[in-house]
Amino acid sequence: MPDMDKADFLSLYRQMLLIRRFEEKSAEMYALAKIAGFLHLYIGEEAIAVGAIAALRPDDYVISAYRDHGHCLARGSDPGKVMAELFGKATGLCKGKGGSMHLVDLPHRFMGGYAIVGGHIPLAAGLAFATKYQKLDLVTACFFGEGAVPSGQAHEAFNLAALWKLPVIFICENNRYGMGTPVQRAVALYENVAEAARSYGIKAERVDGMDVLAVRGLMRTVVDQARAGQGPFFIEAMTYRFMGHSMADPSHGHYRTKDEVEEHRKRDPLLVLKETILNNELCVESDFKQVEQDVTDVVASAVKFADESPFPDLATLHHDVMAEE
Amino acid sequence: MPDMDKADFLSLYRQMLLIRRFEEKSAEMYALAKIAGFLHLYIGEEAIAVGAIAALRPDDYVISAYRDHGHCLARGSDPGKVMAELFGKATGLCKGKGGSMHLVDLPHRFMGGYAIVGGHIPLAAGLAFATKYQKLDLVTACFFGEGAVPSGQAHEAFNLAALWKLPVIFICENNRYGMGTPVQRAVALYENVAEAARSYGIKAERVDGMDVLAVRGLMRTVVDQARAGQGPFFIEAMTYRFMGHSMADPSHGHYRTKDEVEEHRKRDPLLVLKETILNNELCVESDFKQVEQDVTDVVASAVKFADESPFPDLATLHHDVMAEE
Amino acid sequence: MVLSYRDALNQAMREEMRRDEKIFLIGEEVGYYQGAFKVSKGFVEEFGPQRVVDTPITEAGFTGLAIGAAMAGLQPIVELMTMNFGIVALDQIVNNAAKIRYMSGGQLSVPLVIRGPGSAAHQLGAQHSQSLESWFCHVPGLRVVAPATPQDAKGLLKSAIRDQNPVIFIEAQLLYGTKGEVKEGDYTIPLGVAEVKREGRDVTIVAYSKMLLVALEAAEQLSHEDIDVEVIDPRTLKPLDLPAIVNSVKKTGRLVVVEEGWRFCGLGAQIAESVYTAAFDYLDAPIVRVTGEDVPMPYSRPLEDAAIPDVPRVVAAVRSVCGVA
Amino acid sequence: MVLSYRDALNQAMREEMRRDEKIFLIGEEVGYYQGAFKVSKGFVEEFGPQRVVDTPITEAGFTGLAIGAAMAGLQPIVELMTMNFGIVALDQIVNNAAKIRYMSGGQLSVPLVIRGPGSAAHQLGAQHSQSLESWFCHVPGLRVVAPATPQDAKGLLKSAIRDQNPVIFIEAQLLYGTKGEVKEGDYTIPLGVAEVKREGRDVTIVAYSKMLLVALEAAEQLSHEDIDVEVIDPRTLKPLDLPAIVNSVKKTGRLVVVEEGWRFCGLGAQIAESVYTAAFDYLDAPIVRVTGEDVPMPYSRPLEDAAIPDVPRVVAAVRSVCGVA
Ligand SMILES: Cc1ncc(C[n+]2csc(CCOP(=O)(O)OP(=O)(O)O)c2C)c(N)n1
Ligand SMILES: Cc1ncc(C[n+]2csc(CCOP(=O)(O)OP(=O)(O)O)c2C)c(N)n1
Ligand SMILES: [Mg+2]
Ligand SMILES: [Mg+2]
Repeated sequence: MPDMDKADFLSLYRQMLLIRRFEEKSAEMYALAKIAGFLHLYIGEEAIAVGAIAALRPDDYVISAYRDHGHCLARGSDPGKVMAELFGKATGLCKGKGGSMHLVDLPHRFMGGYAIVGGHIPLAAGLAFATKYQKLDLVTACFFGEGAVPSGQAHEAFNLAALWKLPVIFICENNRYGMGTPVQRAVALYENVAEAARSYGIKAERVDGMDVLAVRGLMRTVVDQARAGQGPFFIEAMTYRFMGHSMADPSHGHYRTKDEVEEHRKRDPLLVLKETILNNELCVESDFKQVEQDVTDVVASAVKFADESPFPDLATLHHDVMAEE
Repeated sequence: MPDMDKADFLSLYRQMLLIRRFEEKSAEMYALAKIAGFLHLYIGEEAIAVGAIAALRPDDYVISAYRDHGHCLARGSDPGKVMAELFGKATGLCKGKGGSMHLVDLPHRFMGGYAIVGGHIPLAAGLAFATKYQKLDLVTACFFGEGAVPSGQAHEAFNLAALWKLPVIFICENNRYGMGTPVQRAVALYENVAEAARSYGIKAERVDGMDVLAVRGLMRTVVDQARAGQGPFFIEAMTYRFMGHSMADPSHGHYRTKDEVEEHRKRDPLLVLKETILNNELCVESDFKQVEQDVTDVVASAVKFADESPFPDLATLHHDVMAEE
Repeated sequence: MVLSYRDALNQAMREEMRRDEKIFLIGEEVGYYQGAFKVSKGFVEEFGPQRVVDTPITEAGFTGLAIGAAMAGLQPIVELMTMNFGIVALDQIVNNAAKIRYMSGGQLSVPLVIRGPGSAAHQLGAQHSQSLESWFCHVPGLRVVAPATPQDAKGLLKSAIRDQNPVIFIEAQLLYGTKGEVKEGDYTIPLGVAEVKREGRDVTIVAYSKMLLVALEAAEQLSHEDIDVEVIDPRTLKPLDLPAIVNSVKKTGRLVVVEEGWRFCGLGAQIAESVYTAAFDYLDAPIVRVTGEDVPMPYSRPLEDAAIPDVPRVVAAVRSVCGVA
Repeated sequence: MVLSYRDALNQAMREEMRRDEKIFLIGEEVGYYQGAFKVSKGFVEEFGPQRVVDTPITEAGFTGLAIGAAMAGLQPIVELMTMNFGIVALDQIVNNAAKIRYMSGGQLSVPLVIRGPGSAAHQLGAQHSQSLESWFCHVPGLRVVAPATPQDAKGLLKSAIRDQNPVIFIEAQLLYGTKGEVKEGDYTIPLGVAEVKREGRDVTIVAYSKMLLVALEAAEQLSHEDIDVEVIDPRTLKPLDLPAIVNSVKKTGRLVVVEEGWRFCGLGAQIAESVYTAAFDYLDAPIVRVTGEDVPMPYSRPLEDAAIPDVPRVVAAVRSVCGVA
């Protein structure tokens, strides 16, 4: 590794750990009924959001599906505001109107989480279309699961992006399952879901989605290309979700075994990075302890902030429906 | 050519000529306002419907888009009933309720023309699903234009057909234009639209859609495979429409030149087959004259039948909406 | 016997699938996962994966496929994981399922049930909390059913499955766990027939699906104020049993219509308009509608509660229509 | 100056596009083909292909793309070749365009116009002849506009383009060729304001789009029978200018609502219900609706004519509401 830098590596580690602890806390809060609705945790997949977003500029666009806490936090959103949104509080990112699946943070160019599988992929093409139209050298990163790949909306967007050479990077988080359906039963060419993009002439590459450095490395190359006007790219990041599909779903059961989950947990992205750091003697255990402590504090105050915040005033129910109000 | 047979070749010629003359007459009748609405002629593309359908059994399913007269006639529908449908008469295939874009002839297993681009492709997968479910050795042939290839509904259907190995043959009539849009501006990988299917692991081949024998030849192989349970196939038949997109559109103009049209007319599928027949000395000119005469008579009586038929009784307006009526 | 709404649906499908091999169930997670809401528990074990078909996340594709299968003689039951996803399949539902019989002049049939939960649960956010029955009801060629009780759910689902028309069958996530007395054995309830769920003489409430429970609770409360409420559940929304409603209104002279969906162009507007026309001279006061608020569903619980009709609002509406402060 | 409806739309877009570079036009055949109905004649020549963007046949894809572009600060005008194709883009329109402002707590805006011809032309068949305004009107977050005259078309389209909300702008194929006086220069007509198109004292007709012309003609005929009809065109369907309608009804005591779309759950039901509620005591007779028949549109001309409101039917409705045989 050429430019190994303690601060840099620790920062990646910290971001991933923040997501991990944030998600664990969310699960706790869900159990306490502080959070409700569908809650999809990003645990196990942190390296993708953190690695990919680390390669972006702050003014690039990011958009995601409903499993979006990780992308939002990696983008730099205030954990307190994110947690407050999950609590449905007035101080939440979206004033409590969006919720877990619809986080939006415009100042951080996080353009939203969307809950119709495949439905946000055309939006990503549109963000990229706009930056090209405006002659800005921005790129758009669009995250989705492998379950979205067969959806018609994804394909229509791939075709438009390819046809018009839009600076959009499609990042497929292949965690092998869409809810309970293994990719083998969802995508005809399941061993190579990137063929979906290649059939539009979009260049595509697979990456180890458990390795934050690998993700960032590939992403840096790809972002440079897209920024230089070479059109879209498709990244298939191989990963695994350690928890159930949502809080309504056990981590294993009908569709996968406990053993399978345990097996994948061995390549926990936090462990993978930590190992690299330790192998290269960049840090010592106490550095990690410090990060752990920091992150724990951040999450704790996020919860405190969310908990102490007020619910939205009922008068706001009809606000933000139309522009004039 | 192994099995050259005069009767066989003349029959193919006759079918293509029937479509040609039928379409020309439809255009005339449109000018006389006997036919209205959108009328999409199949002139120039006859070899595909005739060649492909010649490889089918009578109980196989056929389904098409809105440019459907050719498929319907090639399937054996009574030209009188087809013309009557275009006239909106009670004696039409669909009692005047369908019209040019929505011909249906169940006894001939012509399962319909559909007017939402891409929308009938899932139906084709469904017909094939049903025959497989019923353990029948039937195949389904599904025709559509290259303009439908980027549509999301097409892709969703391709994926399902591939995943479940359905006996459906997708026949893309690549006439290079979707209305006024050349394929180069519609399909990212325009030089090889079959990649759309290959990305699902569907085998695909290109064929000269002006050569009825070539179409039938490929189709025979493919039908055998599908019938034997080898799953879907995608045929890209290269063709050209000699007329405008519909009667509202001139044959050349904004989007293509007269020269281009003339160039393609040199490979008129009728000429191509006739040349083969003559080169092989299977027929003499008088044979063709006879066919021409037959076909002219058939079309004339189709028009007569349509013209003399009554319009639907207004009482039928509310019939056929629901099953019970 | 006492059954949950979920089990009633399960029984209905199970009995019908045992009766007729042409019936199959298709949708996301209906098989090995046992249904996202466990409605098809045990099905794949009993009927096998041929008849309990898990799909990729491609609603347009598999709904279209089911329609095609119905055209070829099968009787599909399509489970939409939630009715919200009907939007991406709407072209198939409206342009194919609903119109194919008519366009073909009665040649083709589409005996099909599309079922799944409509309306809001708790805090699922704007894209997952819609009540779209008014859209479906608008379309000729569809039947729309929305049972509120386990007994109705079972009897109506069996009728829907046996019906030769496409039926949209709207369940509710919050009803799945509710319990009620269900007749023994193989019974059906005819489509298109309302039921008086509570007799009364002062005022009529029309309510369906989840809102029936709200209406009944309101009626109960109002009985303590000496307001005697008649509650009618149309059960089938289209065709609507208008005579049953009008009969009741002729008796009571007052009508409150409750629906969870958006107010503007909601089904309640149609019910009200129909009743005004049919019973203008019997109405002692303008009809009052209690509806969902005209906002995308907010995530935050207090806002969500404010957006959905509840018992106090129905009580207030009844009081107002009765001229009681 | 006298302009056709088509030219009025052309001028509106042209003037706005000259004014603001953020505005672009996107859709099928809008560029080199000059628009399927020639509404964008000369545009690609004046503004270039960057701002007049021809698309493949992927309405979900390019509508979504336009929404994304709007989120990033552009002001797209999406031309749907016909409003029927809005169905395949409906998820984008309803779940994204209409909800993004709300879900983001007001952070994001989607300033977007989606325009194209709604309603039937002549004999286009069941899939191409729909009037879907009631669906769009049902959805919070959208404005819906349907001008009937060239003057309104121009002024309202300019307002729609300047509006910061998503606007569904419904034209009509059969109106494109109609002519009328249009104000000179850069004027706008505010959204949400109805216009009395003809004053009268005996009865009010509410009609919009194509049906306004039918209503005015009926009013003219009725004037010879000494029935003095007031005709109101809401022009904007949502938000509906209810006060204007109610004012008129308070004067005339009688109301006929004309719409071309299907009756059940049509917009007319909502208009009627709103008027009943707001003016119950002023109504001398039940409101009468004249609507399209509840059937998929038949192709045959006599059947089609029977399915669409015409002058005799409106005349008969007015007579009946006035108690004249
Ligand atoms: C159009 C649509 N259909 C169904 C759903 C229900 N649903 C939500 S998430 C999901 C699985 C998605 O899997 P994948 O895309 O792989 O993402 P992951 O959850 O694995 O991150 C399904 C079926 C939906 N939200 N949208
Ligand atoms: C979803 C949809 N969008 C737009 C149209 C309008 N339209 C009808 S035919 C056509 C072009 C189709 O081209 P292609 O598929 O190549 O078939 P061809 O007409 O060349 O046979 C278009 C855009 C439509 N019918 N459906
Ligand atoms: Mg997944
Ligand atoms: Mg074509």
